[in-house]
Formats: sequence, C-alpha cells, structure tokens
Amino acid sequence: MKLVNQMKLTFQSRSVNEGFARGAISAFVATLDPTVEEISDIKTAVSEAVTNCIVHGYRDTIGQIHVTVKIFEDQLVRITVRDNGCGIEDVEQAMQPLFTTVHTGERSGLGFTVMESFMDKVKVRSVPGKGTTVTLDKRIAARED
Amino acid sequence: MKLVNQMKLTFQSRSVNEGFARGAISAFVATLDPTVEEISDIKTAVSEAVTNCIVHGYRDTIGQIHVTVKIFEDQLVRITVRDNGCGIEDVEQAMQPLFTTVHTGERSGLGFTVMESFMDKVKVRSVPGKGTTVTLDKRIAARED
Amino acid sequence: MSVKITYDGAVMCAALEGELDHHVAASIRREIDDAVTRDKPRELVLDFRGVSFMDSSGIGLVMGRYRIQQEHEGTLRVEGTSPQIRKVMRLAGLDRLAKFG
Amino acid sequence: MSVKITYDGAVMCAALEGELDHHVAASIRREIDDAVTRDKPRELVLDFRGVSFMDSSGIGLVMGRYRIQQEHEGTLRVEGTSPQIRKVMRLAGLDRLAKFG
Ligand SMILES: Nc1ncnc2c1ncn2[C@@H]1O[C@H](COP(=O)(O)OP(=O)(O)O)[C@@H](O)[C@H]1O
Ligand SMILES: Nc1ncnc2c1ncn2[C@@H]1O[C@H](COP(=O)(O)OP(=O)(O)O)[C@@H](O)[C@H]1O
Repeated sequence: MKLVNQMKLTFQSRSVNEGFARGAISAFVATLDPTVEEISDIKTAVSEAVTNCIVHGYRDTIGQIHVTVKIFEDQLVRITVRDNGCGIEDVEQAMQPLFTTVHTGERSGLGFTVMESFMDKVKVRSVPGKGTTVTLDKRIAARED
Repeated sequence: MKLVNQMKLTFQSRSVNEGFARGAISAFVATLDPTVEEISDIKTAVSEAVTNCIVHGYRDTIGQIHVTVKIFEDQLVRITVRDNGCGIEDVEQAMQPLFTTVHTGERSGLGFTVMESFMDKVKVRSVPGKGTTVTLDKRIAARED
Repeated sequence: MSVKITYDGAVMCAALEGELDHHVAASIRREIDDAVTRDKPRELVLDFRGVSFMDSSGIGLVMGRYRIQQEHEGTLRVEGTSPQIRKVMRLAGLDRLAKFG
Repeated sequence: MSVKITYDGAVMCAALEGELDHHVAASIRREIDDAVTRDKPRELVLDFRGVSFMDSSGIGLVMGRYRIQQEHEGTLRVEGTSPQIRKVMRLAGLDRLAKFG
C-alpha cells in the first residue's frame, strides 16, 4: 500500500482538546474531498477514541495523547489514537456493547460500538499499565467531478 | 508565564496540507473562544509561514514541517512553524516588504509583512543549510459572557 | 456548547447549541436537571437543532433525562437531530425510549 | 477552490469559491488567463463572494490579472471581499490599483 500523505499530532489529555482533535483530524481528511457523512463518521469515531484516553486511560491525571493519520492510495484513511495510560485488562470484554467501568451513568459503554459502526475496521492493542492504541480504518469513496 | 495547554503537529511539505495546517491550528486556538477576526488573523499568518516552508524551505523536495502551539495564561498564543530546509542567508532582508527570491510573479514578497501585521510579534531564526523557525505570538482578548 | 431553557405551559424546552461531547456533557446535564427537578414539567423537549455534533457522551444526556421524567410521570421528546446524531442515538436504542420529531 | 466564468456583454466575471492559497493559486490563475487572453474583456470582475480565506498567494492573482487587463486597455474590478481579504489586499496596496465594490 502506497502512502500518499501523513501527519502526526500530540496534545494533552484535557477534555477541552476533544473538539480540537476532531477539528484537526477532519481538516486533514478534508484534503481527500470526503462527503459530509464520511467526515462526520470519522469525527464521531475519533471523538470516542480521544475521549477514552482522557476519561479512562489517564483518568485523573494529564498525559500526552498521540494521533497519527495516514492516507494510502485508494483513499484509505488509517488513524491511530494512543495513550500511555492505565491500559485495558480484557480488550474483548471492553469492546462489548454497553460494557463500561464507569458506573455513574455518565458513560454509556457504547464508545467502541460507535467506532465499529462508523468506521470500516477498528483494532485495539493495549498493555495494562503501559497504554492503549486504537487503530481506525475507513476508505473514502472516490468522487467523480 | 504559566503554560495552560499545548499541542505539536508534524506533516509533510505538500501544498495540499496548507489548508490542513490552518484548520488544525485554528481548531486548537478555538478552545480560547476567540473572535472571528482573531481566528482569521491567526489562520492568515500560519498560512504564510507554512507556505514558506513548502515553497522556499523545501522547494522541490518533500520534507517535514513541525508546528507547535502553546497557550499561556492571559490567553497568549505562541505558534512555532519549523522546517529543516535550505534556511535564509539574510533574515533582515527577507523580512523587507516586497522582497522575494521567486521572480515568476507568483510570490508577492509580502508573506512576512502579512505575518507581522496580523500577529502581535514575529520572530525568525534561520541557519542556512539547516532550516528556519518562525515564532508567531498573539494575545486573544478575554471575552465577557 | 450552551443550553437555553424556555417554557410553554407545562412543556419545558431545552435548546442545545454547539458540539455535545464529554467536555461539555456534565455541565449541560446539570443545567437541565436543575430546572427539571424544580419544575417537574409534564413534557421535556430536548431541541437538537443547534447541535452540530454529538458522540456517545450525548447518549447519557438523553437516557438520564428520560429516567428523571419517568420519576414524575413526565414524557421526553427529542427534536431536530441531524443524520449524524440520529445514527448515534439509534445505536443506543434511544429511538425506542423517547418520542422523536 | 473553483472558478466559474460568465459573460455579460464585454464584461467577464470570474466567480471564485473556496479558500485561495498557494495550493490552488496557479490553477485558478491559469483558468482565468485562458479566458482573458482569448476574449480580451473590456472589464474583468473578480468576484470574491464565495472566497472564505485568502493569504498573500492571492495578491499575485489580482496583481497579474490587473497587468493583463492593462495590456489590452481593459479594467479590473474586485467584488465581494470579506474583511479578512480586504486586510490582505490593502496591505499590498491593491485598493489603489483595481476598482473595488
Ligand atoms: N484508552 C483507554 N484506556 C483504558 N481503558 C479504556 C480505554 N478505552 C476504553 N477503555 C475501557 O473500555 C471500556 C469501554 O469503553 P467504551 O466502549 O468506549 O465505553 P465508555 O467510554 O462509555 O465506558 C471503558 O469503560 C474502559 O474501561
Ligand atoms: N521557510 C523558509 N525557508 C527558506 N527561505 C524562506 C523561508 N521563508 C521565507 N524565505 C525567504 O524569504 C523571502 C521572503 O518571504 P515572504 O515575505 O514570505 O515572501 P514570498 O514568500 O512571497 O517570497 C522568500 O522569498 C524566501 O527567499
């Protein structure tokens, strides 16, 4: 797969940066001239992944969140969102719809479910105590002008 | 000066990324709730600095452009735009209005002039053969809600 | 994100504006709940016309307000959702809880 | 960014749409020049109503089209500029070259 364009982004795990991350990533994907639906699918999935780093990965601390976006030929977009936070003990369980470790009613346990239904492919690698990397793939349809 | 928030961005010196850089940086500054004028001033200055890396710094090659944005207390925004390109022999001359080394009529020689009139402060550090770093400062006015 | 609360008889309308994510969800929830627990409206309308983005953080907002309305036998209506927001709400089955449209 | 060229008698109008930066400037310039050198309009109107952003890369666009119009004794008018765009154009003294408004 030939790499066409890429960017790398690092920012602090402050909740005010959730909107920034959505904006930055969609500005990069916008170079492919996606549809409104494609861009809002990507924004939604990215928002879930970044929020998880803030809420779960770093919980009550401030750490760095690392995002990469790669664009391959055939308009495949590959996004990674990485934290060096607490990690996930059981990834399979964490990805179950409605599963959440926050029991205040604030989190719905649907973050991974949203990512999976808004993107073509979702991969999670996590090492407890080390951190979590979520990889999100989506192919942007070619537009005829 | 206390640092309140920061981000770091790296991307390739392709002209398609000029719009991305504007979008990403203004999404970060947007966390300060700036006015339309403040945000478009910053977008304009950033566009000049990034375009210079692409057009002059890396000329006919593709290199990496590094951007940092720091937000200090009192809403001071400090942006650095760095390339590892050809560098500038005489910075003072380069910053003169209308001075340009491109004589095809495409460049106006007003890039630094635009940066200086749209931002509060502009600093240029350059080492010929090593690269150029432009630092752009602007204080965002506090809003009463 | 901001919320503006207005009344039409026993109907309370909370008009949301901006992007609804984790960063703003807690304060929006608090603002609505202050009014709802005080006034116990017969119907609560969540007006999403001004909401340009919502992720799963917005699900708890709708779900929780549905429960509070149930406690005093009130109803919940959700209005003005964009296709992106409807997609998130449907995933959570919210269309089977609240009245839509 | 795109450009749409229309005619009203001897007046040619080039309506720009999108963000005018270095990335798009060359192709936009080419498109306008193809039409202008062929048709030599008495007046060329650059319509900026659809332009949401412009940096100094747009200065050459206006300046160069002004020169080409001069060659065949035509005039240039610039229309629909936002405050941000006017600020950039004024810095370059374009308001003293072309007719505005
Ligand atoms: N980056 C992360 N670091 C640590 N734990 C995580 C991370 N992302 C997700 N998790 C775990 O997976 C669970 C499910 O995540 P998700 O489906 O997004 O639902 P929610 O965020 O609503 O809890 C979380 O409750 C948390 O325990
Ligand atoms: N990042 C850079 N790397 C190398 N040279 C640069 C860089 N930025 C500016 N310059 C030099 O400074 C000159 C003036 O820059 P500027 O005022 O932006 O005008 P313009 O880009 O229109 O030429 C350029 O023509 C170039 O020679």
